[in-house]
Amino acid sequence: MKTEPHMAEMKAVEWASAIVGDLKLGKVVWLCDSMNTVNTVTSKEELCVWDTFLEATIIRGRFEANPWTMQWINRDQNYLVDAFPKFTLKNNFTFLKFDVRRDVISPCVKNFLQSFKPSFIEMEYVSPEGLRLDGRRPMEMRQIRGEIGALAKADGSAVFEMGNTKVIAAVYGPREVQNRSQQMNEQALVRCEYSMANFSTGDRMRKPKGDRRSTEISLVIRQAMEACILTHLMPRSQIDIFVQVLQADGGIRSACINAATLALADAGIPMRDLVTSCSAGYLNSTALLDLNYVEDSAGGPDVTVGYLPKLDKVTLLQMDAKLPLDIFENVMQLATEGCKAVANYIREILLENTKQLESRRGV
Amino acid sequence: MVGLSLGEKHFIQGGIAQDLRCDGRKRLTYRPIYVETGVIPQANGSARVRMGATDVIASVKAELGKPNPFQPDKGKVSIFVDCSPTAAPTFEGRGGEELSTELSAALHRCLLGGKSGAGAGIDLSSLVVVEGKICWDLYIDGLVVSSDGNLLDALGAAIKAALSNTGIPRVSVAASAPGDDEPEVDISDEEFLQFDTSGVPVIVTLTKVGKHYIVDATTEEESQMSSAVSISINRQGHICGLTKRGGAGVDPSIILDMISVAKHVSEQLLNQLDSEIAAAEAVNEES
Amino acid sequence: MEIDRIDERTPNQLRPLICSRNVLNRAHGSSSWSQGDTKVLAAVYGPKAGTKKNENPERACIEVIWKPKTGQSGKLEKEYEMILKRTLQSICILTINPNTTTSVIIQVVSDDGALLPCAINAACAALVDAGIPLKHLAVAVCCGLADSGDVMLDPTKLEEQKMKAFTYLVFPNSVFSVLPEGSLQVEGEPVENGIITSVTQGLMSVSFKFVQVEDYLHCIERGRAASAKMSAFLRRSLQSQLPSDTLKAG
Amino acid sequence: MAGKAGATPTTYAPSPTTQKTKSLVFKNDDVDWVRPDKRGFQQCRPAFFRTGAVNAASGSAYAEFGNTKVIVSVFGPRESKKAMMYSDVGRLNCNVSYTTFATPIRGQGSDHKEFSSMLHKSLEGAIILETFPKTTVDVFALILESGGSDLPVVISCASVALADAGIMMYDLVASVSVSCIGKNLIIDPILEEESCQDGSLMITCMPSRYEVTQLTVTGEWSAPKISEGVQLCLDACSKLAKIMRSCLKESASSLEE
Amino acid sequence: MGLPNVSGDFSSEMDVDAFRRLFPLRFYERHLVESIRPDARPLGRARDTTLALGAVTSTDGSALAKIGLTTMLAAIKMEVMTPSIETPDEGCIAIDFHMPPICSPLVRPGRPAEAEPVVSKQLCDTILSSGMINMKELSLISGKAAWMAYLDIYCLDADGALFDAALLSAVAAFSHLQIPVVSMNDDGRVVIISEEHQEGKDPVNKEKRKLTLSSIPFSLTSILHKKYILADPTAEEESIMDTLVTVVLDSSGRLVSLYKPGGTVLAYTSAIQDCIALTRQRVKELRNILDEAVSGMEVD
Repeated sequence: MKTEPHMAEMKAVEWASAIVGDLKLGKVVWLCDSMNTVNTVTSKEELCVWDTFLEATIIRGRFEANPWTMQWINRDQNYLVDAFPKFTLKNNFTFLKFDVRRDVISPCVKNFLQSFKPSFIEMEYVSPEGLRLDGRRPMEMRQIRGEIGALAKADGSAVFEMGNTKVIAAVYGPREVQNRSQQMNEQALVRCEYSMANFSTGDRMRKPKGDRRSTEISLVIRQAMEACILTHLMPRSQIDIFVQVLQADGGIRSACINAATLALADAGIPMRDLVTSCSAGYLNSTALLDLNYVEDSAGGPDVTVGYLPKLDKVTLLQMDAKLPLDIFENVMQLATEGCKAVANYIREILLENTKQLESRRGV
Repeated sequence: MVGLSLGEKHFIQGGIAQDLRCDGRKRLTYRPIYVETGVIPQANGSARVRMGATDVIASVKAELGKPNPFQPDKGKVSIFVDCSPTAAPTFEGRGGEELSTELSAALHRCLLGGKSGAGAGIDLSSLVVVEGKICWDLYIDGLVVSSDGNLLDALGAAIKAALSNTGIPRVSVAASAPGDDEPEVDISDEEFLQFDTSGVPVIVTLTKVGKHYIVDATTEEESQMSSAVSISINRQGHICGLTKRGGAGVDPSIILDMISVAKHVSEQLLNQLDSEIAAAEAVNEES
Repeated sequence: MEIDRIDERTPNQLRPLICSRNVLNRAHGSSSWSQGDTKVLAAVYGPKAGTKKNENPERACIEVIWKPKTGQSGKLEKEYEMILKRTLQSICILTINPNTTTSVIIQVVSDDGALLPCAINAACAALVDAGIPLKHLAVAVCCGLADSGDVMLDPTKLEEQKMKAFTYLVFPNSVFSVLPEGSLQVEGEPVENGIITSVTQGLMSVSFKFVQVEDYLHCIERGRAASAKMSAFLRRSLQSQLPSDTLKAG
Repeated sequence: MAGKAGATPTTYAPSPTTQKTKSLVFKNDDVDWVRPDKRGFQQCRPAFFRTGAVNAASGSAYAEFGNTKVIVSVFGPRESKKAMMYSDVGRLNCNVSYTTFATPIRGQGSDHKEFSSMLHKSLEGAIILETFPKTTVDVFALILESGGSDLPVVISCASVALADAGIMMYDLVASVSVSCIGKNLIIDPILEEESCQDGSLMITCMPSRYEVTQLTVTGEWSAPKISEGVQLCLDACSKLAKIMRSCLKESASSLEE
Repeated sequence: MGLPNVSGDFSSEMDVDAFRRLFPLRFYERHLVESIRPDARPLGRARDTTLALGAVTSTDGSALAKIGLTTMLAAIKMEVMTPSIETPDEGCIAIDFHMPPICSPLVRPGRPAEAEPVVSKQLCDTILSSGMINMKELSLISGKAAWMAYLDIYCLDADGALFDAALLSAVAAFSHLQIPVVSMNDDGRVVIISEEHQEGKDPVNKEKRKLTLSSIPFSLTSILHKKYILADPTAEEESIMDTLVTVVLDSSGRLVSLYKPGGTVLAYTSAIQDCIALTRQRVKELRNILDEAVSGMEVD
């Protein structure tokens, strides 16, 4: 399905005019940035557009029935007019039919939706048929993929993908402590640095390093990994975990922890158990597993769980926003189930990897 | 950084002198180049290039902006390189910054031509939407994921591949008053314009070890260099930029000789790269 | 002569002083000092081993960190840090703990004029609380100069803005001495008349003849009188808390 | 950083110059145009060097090429930073910065990282680092006024300052750049010429040893043109080195007296 | 350096330079007794001072001041701003003092010197509170456009008495300042009119090309040490004796600032009066130097 900008505009106006008509608003001044649309709607002459003939007729009918006027507005002031119907248009018509490509939602639309959503309309994250924006079921996880030994130079490395989120992790160590003052005589020093590539997000980031968010995530990853590494076996040494986000589409923390686990296993660092992580959220009165970026930025609760599958213990639990206790339990349970699924997958990869190593060495 | 024993050093130097390097290559042979395009779906164009253990990703993002008042008929291109700590622990924190800025500056010099824009690999005037008012700003981001020498050539190749992969949305401009500073534009979601990347040069780095120079040096070989010259050369065999690394002095005639060697190497590299890119694009089309 | 002040003080009247020591648990010494609505918290850590680069290792080093009420520290804060550091250096006996650093951290709680003097007083009390060896105490006052040429002590922020000039003065406290009267005099003036620190802002007095900087001298005179009162207060407040210290130690 | 106490920096618009586009002057490809300062294409600006500009430094020099004015101070050899590991050769540390008023449009006066690393690369091959193991020599440059060819001037000036500080070197380092405008190569370009150049070539070399320590090229060049540019620069470098040498000789003889 | 011999057994054989390094304070005190300083100055004498105007051509006003070896380069760039609503017909001055790493071995790149913000602030306070510049003269069109004068002072060589040299260079830069002729174009932007062709547009500031500087401030820093007062100290003197007093007087004799940040020596009334008297003398000298420099410019 091919949509010309002009067609999109007309569809948007048609759609919006239906809503405005339903709301029975009186005098409405419409602002539109497309001169063509304005001309088509306001002109009294015979319609001569074929691609949007239907829309144009409907709109004209509604405009005649109501005390509405339409004006042209400059591009830089029209986000509000332009963005909202366009986005919703895509949600209703095209979104489910195509692969979700985040670049389709331009940043201004995203900002707009974030700032105006509550006062305007309840966004629909789960369709009546029980499908999410990217076509998943509420309890369905995105495609996950892991790859061990992605980097030749690191002691251990891994790539982990959850849907469109893609993270690369490298482990260096155990090795001599670089900064003598940080050396610990009883256990190994675990360090972690998280960084995002400039191109990882939809709108280009300018200052990726050392901001508060990345410091916080570094800390979360470090704490989660430190809890499972048998640090007491490697006193006076240092283990560095570097996590690089290549693509960000929600669930970054989880993907980072999963990648780090794989990389640590690849490096042969002794661990109590594999830490796996998954997130879950709660939108439209439904618990959703493994939120993507759009769902994550909806502002609803987002529970990230780090889980030790063999010990059946939770090592990390984070949530923002508020949630009734009983629902929280459900959501957390869902996230934990996700963790278990990830754990199974990770175990499979590791086994596969070990088999390969075995065959290489043995034969 | 590279801890090599005296014996290893001699081995590397001796191998180069005998035209048989540690990994079996000759002095002027590149490692196999693997190109993957479209690796970053959010970007307008992207590519990943691997040469041995060197692994880099380049992405191209286009944003609408205002042209420089001194060059109203040209778009803007900027190149940023980031060295991920995954490549080496020394890049942790701000540790990679120095190398990043050096690589960014070198790429800038090698790919974007002179101040007036002459000799640029990308035709800057093709980025203009409305002269003096709207143009595309291209942000080229390079990320070094793994490093085993010859980063500059790899990044140059990755950027070339990413540019071939880049589609810039078609922009239609509505008629507006001439005094209007921000004319009304409509960005198409479906139609994309491809770049002509035949003019984008390749970068050939010749590393001088002892009396000889080698291409595509690994980290170990780089640690033995006295100096290295990176030359960017386009299809016509014209030099589009040149930088020298390493402080040791070199006789001018040697530099001129290096340039002619690089020119020779670049022809093969260009052909190889072009076929790799075409193959990668074909894979993309299929999937 | 009588000028109306907003809070109906007389020109020579200071705002009520409150000083309490040992207000912070983890610091080696601390104090809070308030003059009216201006309140400053001072904490002292140290002496710690080693001095910073570019400092004389043969003497004790003092480091001052000024934390503004809000925001980041800028030029003003850096200047205050420098003045405070030099002022404290002059009252500490630096030869006792060579190659050590004592950190003084000043946190502004609220600013209603005469901030720097308030901070100096707080820092001085905190140093005493930390048991840092001092030659003598320092007492700081702010003297404002109205357009009419009248001097007002310890102005509030509102008053400071209306003044044509004001000056911060720091004096040593009066020393009780067993030595015969006059033996502690320097050039015919008692020790407590010497100025440790002086910072002025705004234009002062046009003078006609050779050495006549009347306004400034006026300020000094009034400042000295006030500092005597303040030093008495400081001494009292430091003494009153001593018994508790001994209790704590025991 | 507003001057008025408490006042926040208000919006300020730089005053634009008259609407005469200077770049048009150069754009013609014919050979007849004249350089803004009436020099010949292959004529350098008069160079002036003076040593001992900064007394606090171990060695320093001031250079003035037309409107380009720079000061370089050399400190050391002195103790390396504590974090540095042991090294049996000396270290060179370079820093180049502009004053806020150096450029036609007021800048931030921050460090120029690219120039700093270029300066480092240009000098490191000329200094006998083995003569000061474990220690660091700091070369700091400040560009007081930018009048074009800033980096070559800084490099040449830095080598004079190093000589003034008594740091052992194989040779002086002289640096010259040429701009390519249309078909012409012009040497030692000024700011206006640099802003509309099609390409540039900068060489730093040790003239007596006839060795190139640094070479950068931007823009599109054919191979013969490169060798022409290189030759042009090398010739100018050796002339420049003579001026630098005579300046050093002068200051040495004035010391003896 | 004909220093009469030193007491003490081993120091008598010692080289003067070595003695100076090992016992700097004793070295100085020995000089002070003789009322002379190691650089052959009497205690109350400032170092040779020179002033050159127009050192940087790319600016609207600049000056290079040298007091002894201490060298300061000050330059002013004029930019246009929209004046604030409270003061629609006043311009603004922004003063910044920089100590680049070239000026002293103590300054390293990336770490600004401790003195930088302090001197910056002091200069700012002094210049603004002296009332030397009438901000109204910086106005272009009331409420719409006014000048923002960016004054940047760079220390090129630091050898004591930084504030004195910085203030002198700042004041000189202001007296050298030539405000460009400008007019308002159709877009409401202020543009410069070149001297040769003035097509149509009327300049908005035909008369106000120079600032009238009333009551110019000058300063003198002195060291108090025991009963001695040393005017205009060098960096060495500042590092050995720690009590500094900076007095700023304006040309009509008013006290702009008396700055004594701590120090082991207490200042009594007589010492303060002596410092002020020294400053008064120095103001006369500096004024002559400034006048000469300015008139020298006008002749050219």
